[in-house]
Amino acid sequence: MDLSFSPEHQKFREEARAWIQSAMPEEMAKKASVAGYFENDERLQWHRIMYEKGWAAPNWPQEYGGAGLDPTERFILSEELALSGAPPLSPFGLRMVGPLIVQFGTDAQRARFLPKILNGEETWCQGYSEPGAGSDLASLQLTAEDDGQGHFVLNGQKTWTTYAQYAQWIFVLARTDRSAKKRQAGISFLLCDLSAPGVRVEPFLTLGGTPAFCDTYFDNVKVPKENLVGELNGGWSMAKALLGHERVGIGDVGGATRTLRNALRIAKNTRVGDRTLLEDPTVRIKIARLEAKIEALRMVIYRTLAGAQLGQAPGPESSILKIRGSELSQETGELAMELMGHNALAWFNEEGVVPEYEQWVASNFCYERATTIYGGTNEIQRNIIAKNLLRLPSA
Amino acid sequence: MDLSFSPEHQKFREEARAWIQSAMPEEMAKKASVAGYFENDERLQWHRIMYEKGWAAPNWPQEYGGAGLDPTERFILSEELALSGAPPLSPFGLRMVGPLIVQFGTDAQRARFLPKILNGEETWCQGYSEPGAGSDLASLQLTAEDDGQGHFVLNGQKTWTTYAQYAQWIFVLARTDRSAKKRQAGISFLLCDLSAPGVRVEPFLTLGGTPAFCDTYFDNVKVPKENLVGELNGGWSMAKALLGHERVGIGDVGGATRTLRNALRIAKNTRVGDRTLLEDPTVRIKIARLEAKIEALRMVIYRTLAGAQLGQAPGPESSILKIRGSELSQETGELAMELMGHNALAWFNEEGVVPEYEQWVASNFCYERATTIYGGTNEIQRNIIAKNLLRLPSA
Amino acid sequence: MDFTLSDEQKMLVNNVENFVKKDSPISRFRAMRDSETGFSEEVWQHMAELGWLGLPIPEAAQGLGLPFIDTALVLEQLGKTLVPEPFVPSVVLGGMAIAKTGSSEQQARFLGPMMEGSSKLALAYAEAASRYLPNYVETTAQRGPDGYLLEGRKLWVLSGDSADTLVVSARTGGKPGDAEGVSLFVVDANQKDVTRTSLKTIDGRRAAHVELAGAQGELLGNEGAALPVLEEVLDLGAAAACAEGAGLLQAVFTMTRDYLEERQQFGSRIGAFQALQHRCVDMFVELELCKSAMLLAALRAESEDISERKRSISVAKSQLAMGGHFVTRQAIQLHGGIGVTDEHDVGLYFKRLNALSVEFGDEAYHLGRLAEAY
Amino acid sequence: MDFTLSDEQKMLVNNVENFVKKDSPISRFRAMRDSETGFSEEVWQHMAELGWLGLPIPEAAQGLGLPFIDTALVLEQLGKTLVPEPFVPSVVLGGMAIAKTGSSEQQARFLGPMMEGSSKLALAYAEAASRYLPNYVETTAQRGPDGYLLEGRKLWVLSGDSADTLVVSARTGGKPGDAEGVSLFVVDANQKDVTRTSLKTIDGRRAAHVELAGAQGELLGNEGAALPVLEEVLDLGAAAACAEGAGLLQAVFTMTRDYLEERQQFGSRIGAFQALQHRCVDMFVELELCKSAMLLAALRAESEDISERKRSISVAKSQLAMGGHFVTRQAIQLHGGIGVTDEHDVGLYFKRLNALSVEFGDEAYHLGRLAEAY
Repeated sequence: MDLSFSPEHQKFREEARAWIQSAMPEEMAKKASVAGYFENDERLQWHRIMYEKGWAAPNWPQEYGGAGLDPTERFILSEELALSGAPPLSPFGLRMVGPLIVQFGTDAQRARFLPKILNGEETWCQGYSEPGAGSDLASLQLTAEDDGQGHFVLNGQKTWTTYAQYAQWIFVLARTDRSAKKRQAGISFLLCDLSAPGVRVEPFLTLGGTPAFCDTYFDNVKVPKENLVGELNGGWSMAKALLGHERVGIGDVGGATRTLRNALRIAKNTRVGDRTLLEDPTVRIKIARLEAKIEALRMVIYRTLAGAQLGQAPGPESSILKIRGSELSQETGELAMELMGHNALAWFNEEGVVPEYEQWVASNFCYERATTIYGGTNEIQRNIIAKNLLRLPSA
Repeated sequence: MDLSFSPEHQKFREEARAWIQSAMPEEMAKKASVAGYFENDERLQWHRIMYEKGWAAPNWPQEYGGAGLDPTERFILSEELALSGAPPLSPFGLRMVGPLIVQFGTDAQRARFLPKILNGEETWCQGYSEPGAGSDLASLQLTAEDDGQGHFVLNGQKTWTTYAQYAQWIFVLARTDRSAKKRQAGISFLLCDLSAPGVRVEPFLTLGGTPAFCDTYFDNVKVPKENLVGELNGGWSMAKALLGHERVGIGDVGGATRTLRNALRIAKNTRVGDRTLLEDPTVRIKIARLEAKIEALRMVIYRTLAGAQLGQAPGPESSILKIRGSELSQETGELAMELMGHNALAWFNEEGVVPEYEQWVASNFCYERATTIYGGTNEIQRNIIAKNLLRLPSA
Repeated sequence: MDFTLSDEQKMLVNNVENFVKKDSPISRFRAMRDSETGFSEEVWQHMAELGWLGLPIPEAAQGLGLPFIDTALVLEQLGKTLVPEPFVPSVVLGGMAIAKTGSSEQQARFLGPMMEGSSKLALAYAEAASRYLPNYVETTAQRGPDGYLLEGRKLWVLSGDSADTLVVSARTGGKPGDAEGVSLFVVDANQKDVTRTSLKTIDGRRAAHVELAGAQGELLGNEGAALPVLEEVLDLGAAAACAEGAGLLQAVFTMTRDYLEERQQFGSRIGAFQALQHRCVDMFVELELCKSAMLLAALRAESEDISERKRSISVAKSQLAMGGHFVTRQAIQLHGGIGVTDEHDVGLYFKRLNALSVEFGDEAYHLGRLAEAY
Repeated sequence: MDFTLSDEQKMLVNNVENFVKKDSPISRFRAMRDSETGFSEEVWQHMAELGWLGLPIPEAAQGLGLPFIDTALVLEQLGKTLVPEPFVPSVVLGGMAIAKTGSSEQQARFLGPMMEGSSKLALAYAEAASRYLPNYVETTAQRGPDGYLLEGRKLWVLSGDSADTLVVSARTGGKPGDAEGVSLFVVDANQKDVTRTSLKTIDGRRAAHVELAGAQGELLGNEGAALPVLEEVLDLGAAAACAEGAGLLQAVFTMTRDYLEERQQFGSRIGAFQALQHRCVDMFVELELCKSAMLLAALRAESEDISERKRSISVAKSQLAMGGHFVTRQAIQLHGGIGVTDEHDVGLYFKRLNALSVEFGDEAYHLGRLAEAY
């Protein structure tokens, strides 16, 4: 057994870190250093930089433009990106629909869509959730009727179509067979151009005050039949596979680590009378407790990763990553808020009202409430683990 | 609104406290001051002292020997007793079967049983749980068959018949009608002499290493029919009423308060290098957090109490007492253990190995795991509150 | 002990309840938070007319002189829909500071207009290094020919942007951290040597950073002896936060319980799922504790026994933080996706609770204060 | 990174697993805890014959010289049925202390018999005011004509009652708390100036308080320079506790999961109740974290980078305390009534976890040590 990264992997980490530092434009680096909120054009700018480097889609097969990295290198890259605070690339094309098209798409679909996902020319969003179908995705109501003229006609609504306002395409789960007996049957996976007539996107603010969410409405929207991915009425299994991808969230402690480092910075720089906040043993122990929790989870990730490096499927230990990773994202943000004292009151004021590394803490803290909800709530995760892994009896 | 106790009630508190101090024999007082474990004869001794004072059964009607105290006086008395560390009187006669006989018993039963419960001549134990019927009491299997000669004949087993080895009588729930459709029907409430032929009591140790628990076996044990309390096959509603009594646990913060005071004492007297443990801010804050939790719960008790003083039924706030009270009993014990450091390793050694106020901490800490289980597990409590109080939908 | 409301209290609570329901549903707060001051001048005047702004102000100063519990009962109702008018800053903080320290003349001059609605007060005590400590005052006041001149920077003055009159703590002697030497001053917020930066806060309200560059101040009470009063007023603020918090938590709890009953997933109402039921019960436990603790705070806020007052306030305020964070965070979790949007009201409660748990000392501060007795 | 076991490791684990299943089920521990020493001399000899007592001892001292992870893997298996023989005190603490400090002659003299099973070692470091600090040594050692004479009182020496040879920390210079001046000595436990009180511990094992009244001691290594080694050995002890804890938690988790599947109440297997399912999942989460953290501890226990070693050990040991308390407490809760009896095995695991979380520093100590880097 060996806990250290190989010399090659250590070298890769150093290179990745150095490249990220050098590749980031000055303004972006400044925001990254204080975990700021990136605008869409900044995210696209970084996408293009990553694309030029060949790292936009580390998980793709090399023939479609993947980075040709092994699992550990991919992990190192994602960890270094998270720690750097670089803008996160939109996952909907690169990590979700892209791999799906690779796996289930036709050659024509691959040729049409993959290159533009890779180079950032076309941005995607995800059309899964509906107002009445959140945790219970199988109850979705968006209909796709065959018009007999080569199209599916979409009618209905999707919600939490994150960043749809900036996207060109959306992938949706739609009901193509309303007579199917099982609710999961009769659902298909379709690709829809957001500029098609009848599509309406309405952004709304998140709890963090950022414009990340949208409702997307479909009013007789025509989708050419060649935009069906996989089997007709066979969308459910593909959707589940994707959710699995989303759930692994293997890089999650990168964000928590970063937030905890920021908390430490806040404690160091916050004066309380004649001392700093960090001199308070109760503060030190709170930081240390989260450090211990993060490092313990990091070891779980390492175990998963070492397995992946050997080509093994993720073991049972990986099932806890989403639950604990999301909890730690929240707990680190909660601690940062606590340490800020009165500054935790600040909400989208001008620069200088609070130190720059505190500027985005409250917004992030609020938004992070979503991490225990999206990609399947933690309650759903527990149901899944109880049933599939622990094999506990069902009611 | 007024948060203070009336001058009369304050006076009662002072008197009660002074009397407890003066009435307790020296050896007992010493044990009480360190929250020690009392042997059966010590508990009986204190019972007799309380009986002479007229305070053995504060909740009973005065005509049967109750203390004639109002609800607030009863609360004050129970709080002062808990704080003093005096031996707890056996609740099975005084707080459980006694009130039940008062309410549902015949005059003959009252005359036969109440006086000896009151003066401590006869000690009781409770025969509710069975190995297969814990939380789900309605599934009990102890059978009581009518022998046509004036007896019920008991066959089966009860468990957690706490202190049965010291008791003369047991009250049992037994199945008198096996054909009843609803499981709760067909159950009767019987009083059984433990010296009757066919009764076998087998004590076993608790997690705390004390001999509090017993299995009690019944092999063709004859119970005269006059020992049926209430209606034949009508035992379930009475049993539920009793469980309610047990659940209120209104004096619970007395114990937690006492344990927290002991934790404070441990922190004051434990040296860590050149300082005391109490000089460590992280320790202080842990104690303070539990103090805050206890005091918040004490206010809930006060609200319940003030209502009772006005003759009102307990409000919704009282439903949380069992859950939070039991949690605090455990959390205070956990803290005391933590503060003891290596001394938390000690288990039933001779005096002097650890300070006397640490002698019983580990045993109590272990035994206190039971408080979230007995009288209906906290999970059952949550089910009840969810259904009856919050009226959440059922599956 | 007696926790029943008097007829007068019942009527008062009833009036506020009606006002909240009819005139100030949560939608009004939602609309106001994007306005310049975050509240409605019209509603403020209405509150003045109803006499609410004089509730805790002593009769000697022409207030109603009611015990603080009455103010707390009002705030509990106002908390239910997050009524945004600056009641606490103007009445409880600024108002009570002047009531407890000002001469009769000062009380008449400052409190009269405040209660009539023509003047708004605010309390400026926090500074860059004070955190929640009222004695760590670095702002100074020097006696000059025409009164005192104040130099320093006050932070996070609640509703300090819309107030015309500030009550400011400044040091007339001693060094930061000393108990002696802290004085309170009335400062005209509109004078030229006062510079205010209006700030948005997480709960959709406003505060101000206040720069005092030789600003004129009028001494309240005895020079250098104001710390005990300042502590008392901040404890009133904490008790007010507990009261508003209790109402807030009741509202967000009810909203969540109702959502569990109404929301369908997997062919079932989600409130039928045992794991969510138990979570809801745990929220209820914390809610009841916060409600009880708020009574403790309100009834002891004016206790003459200072250590008893501080202990009660600190118990209640740390309970509010512990219980309130749990309840509001779980409220969002149980609402699922819609809970993390700005559209749904549950988030408004979540954010307000965050502000209430910070203001007048957070959990760690109050636990530390409790531990001072050990 | 690689977490696969080598063939040798697999064989070792397999051997221990078989031993545990066949020769040391939990019933053996239950029986042993009421015996005089709490363990079986026969089993101890068997362990010696199998070569286990030399696992981490360097080859130079005739041990197997295997990396500490191998010892951890063995302890993980032993933890599953709470195997009570004094492996950690004798091999990991006493043994490794001598291996790291003793001369070749001393190693041969003390470790040879230990590995053969004819001598047992124990480490005496804790004192009345030391809590978990190895540098707070009040026991003194004075150089006399025939070696050193030790004066002082050592507490909670694990298995100190049955050991014949003690490794004792004592001060040859400096004052309590100093890093310099701490020395380690080998002390014959049976000499007349050593008085031992045998103690029962919560986990059914034994320890001793040791009174040293001018006891003869033989210096190990350089005078006054032993603190780094003592810290290293205590970190090995902590890593051992994490390893044993991981096995313990796996066993108690499986026991609980199986109970949920088997126990019927309300006409249903209780494992079908969602609230209990989720609790069980939360236990599983903590179990996995403890298992992963134990690997971190074991693989870094011998790291040459001392700060990396300390950090890894402290992460794992605090995770063991946090996760272990949760898992074992919930294991009892989910067992219900039978969980709080001395009859059921779940309580044995609960108690042992309490001991493991105290020994070699509790959660607070290790979090404090983590924070030293801030």
